Amino acid sequence: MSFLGLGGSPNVSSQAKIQAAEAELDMVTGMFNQLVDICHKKCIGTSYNASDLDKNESLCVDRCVAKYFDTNLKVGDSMQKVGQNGAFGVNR
Amino acid sequence: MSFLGLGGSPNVSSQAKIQAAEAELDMVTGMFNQLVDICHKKCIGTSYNASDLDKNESLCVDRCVAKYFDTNLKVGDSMQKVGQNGAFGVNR
Amino acid sequence: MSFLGLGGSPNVSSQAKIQAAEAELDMVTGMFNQLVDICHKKCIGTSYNASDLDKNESLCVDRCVAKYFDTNLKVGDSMQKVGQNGAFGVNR
Amino acid sequence: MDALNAKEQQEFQKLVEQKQMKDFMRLYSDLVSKCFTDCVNDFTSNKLTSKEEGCINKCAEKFLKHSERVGQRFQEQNQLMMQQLRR
Amino acid sequence: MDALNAKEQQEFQKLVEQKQMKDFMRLYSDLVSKCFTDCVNDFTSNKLTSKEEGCINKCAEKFLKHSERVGQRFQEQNQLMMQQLRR
Amino acid sequence: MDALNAKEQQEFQKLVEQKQMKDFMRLYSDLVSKCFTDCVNDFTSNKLTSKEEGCINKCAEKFLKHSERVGQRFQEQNQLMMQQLRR
Repeated sequence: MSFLGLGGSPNVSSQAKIQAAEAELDMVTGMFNQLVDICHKKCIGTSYNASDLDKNESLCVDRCVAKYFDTNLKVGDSMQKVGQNGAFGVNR
Repeated sequence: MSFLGLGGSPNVSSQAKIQAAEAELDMVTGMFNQLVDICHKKCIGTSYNASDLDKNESLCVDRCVAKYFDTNLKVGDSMQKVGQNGAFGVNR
Repeated sequence: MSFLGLGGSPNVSSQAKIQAAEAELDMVTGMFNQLVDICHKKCIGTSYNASDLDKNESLCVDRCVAKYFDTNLKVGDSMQKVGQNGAFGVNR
Repeated sequence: MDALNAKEQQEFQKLVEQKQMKDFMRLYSDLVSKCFTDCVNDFTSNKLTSKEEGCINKCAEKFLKHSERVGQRFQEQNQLMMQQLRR
Repeated sequence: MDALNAKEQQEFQKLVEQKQMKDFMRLYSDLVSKCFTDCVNDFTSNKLTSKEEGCINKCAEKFLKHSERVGQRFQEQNQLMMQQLRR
Repeated sequence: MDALNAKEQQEFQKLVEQKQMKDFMRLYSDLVSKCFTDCVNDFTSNKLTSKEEGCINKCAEKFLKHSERVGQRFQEQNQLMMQQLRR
């Protein structure tokens, strides 16, 4: 990301590496938070008769996570297909 | 939060104190923003016949805030009960 | 924003200028993201029979963006009217 | 939380000012988004109708008054909570 | 991504701890918001009814258990993905 | 806003690049979330059905085209606003 950092002082390079690690952490955490939210909406009822997940809810959550990962890959494919000829509006 | 900071240089310790103050500010601000949003949904109609809150809306907002604070305490109790045996998924 | 920065060292002043530029960038980017989201909800159906926008959807998107800009101005007027006598709750 | 000394206070104050700026912008854009969602539903033209304009004005004013009222109650509840913690 | 050296690791670790704090606060406030939305709908009084209290408790516990389960599956899927990438 | 000098421009440019990275990741995850919400509703198996796959592909492509169109109109409206402010 930082052109100046390439082959530059070890200090700048460290900063760039830590920023990349931070970006990766943010992405994983963000995906996890989204998953919690979205699978709650898809699988957990809002009547709250019990504080445990019942069997249907548990199964649904497991499948929800698996299907979300697959969806993630599929969307990645689509973005590569469309995205490379510059479809990201404002930032250019 | 910063183990190195404990008893360390005054500089690091200052940073840690300011970070803690910032975290507290963020929490209070975040809670206020959520409250504005959620009590608007619960209490304010979307037909917009008038620009003032009517009597029912005002009363509803007052009770909404009070009940939200109580809910906050109740959720805190539940989290202590469940949370201590490590139920926070990804960050470990 | 930074009182110390006014007439202060060139370093602090640079920081303040960059922060102001960052705030402006964040505002524009935030508005764009909101627009993408809101005009998708208003104009794009969720049945996904095709991967192209049809004529109605395209027209709707164009008008949605124009009307959003007008709404932005109208809300600015209202905020000036109400906002100056201090209606922003928690931060004071 | 440890109390901040004078220098730390000053630094924190700068941070608070930055955040208030961001908060204000966030409030503004939330307001636009909410009133647009609730008031604008006719996309047969690219001009706001007078009915939509009226709705947006009331929506914005009402939201700000709502936000002010929530702020008052919020401070009261906060003080109440602090008093209970001190006992 | 390049591997971090020991000093960078240490700095990154501090960052992670800060983020965990923020994450926890976010989880907490999301939980309050969700359970309030789902459980509290009676604004004829400013006290929670016992029915609302029961609902909030179950909602919070269930959300945490749900979150834990998602975390387990998430880690499994992540490992699976890593294995596939390595092939 | 004061104009930035060359050195400040350079620093700001670095910031912009960082933000673009974050923006891109945000767009990506919003897209996954939206298309998952709209297209995946069958949890009797842990594999996507072919109908769901088709829906996801169209949803993603359409969202990107939508986003591009909004970007074009956004820039036009921005320029229009700037012209009006200058008068």
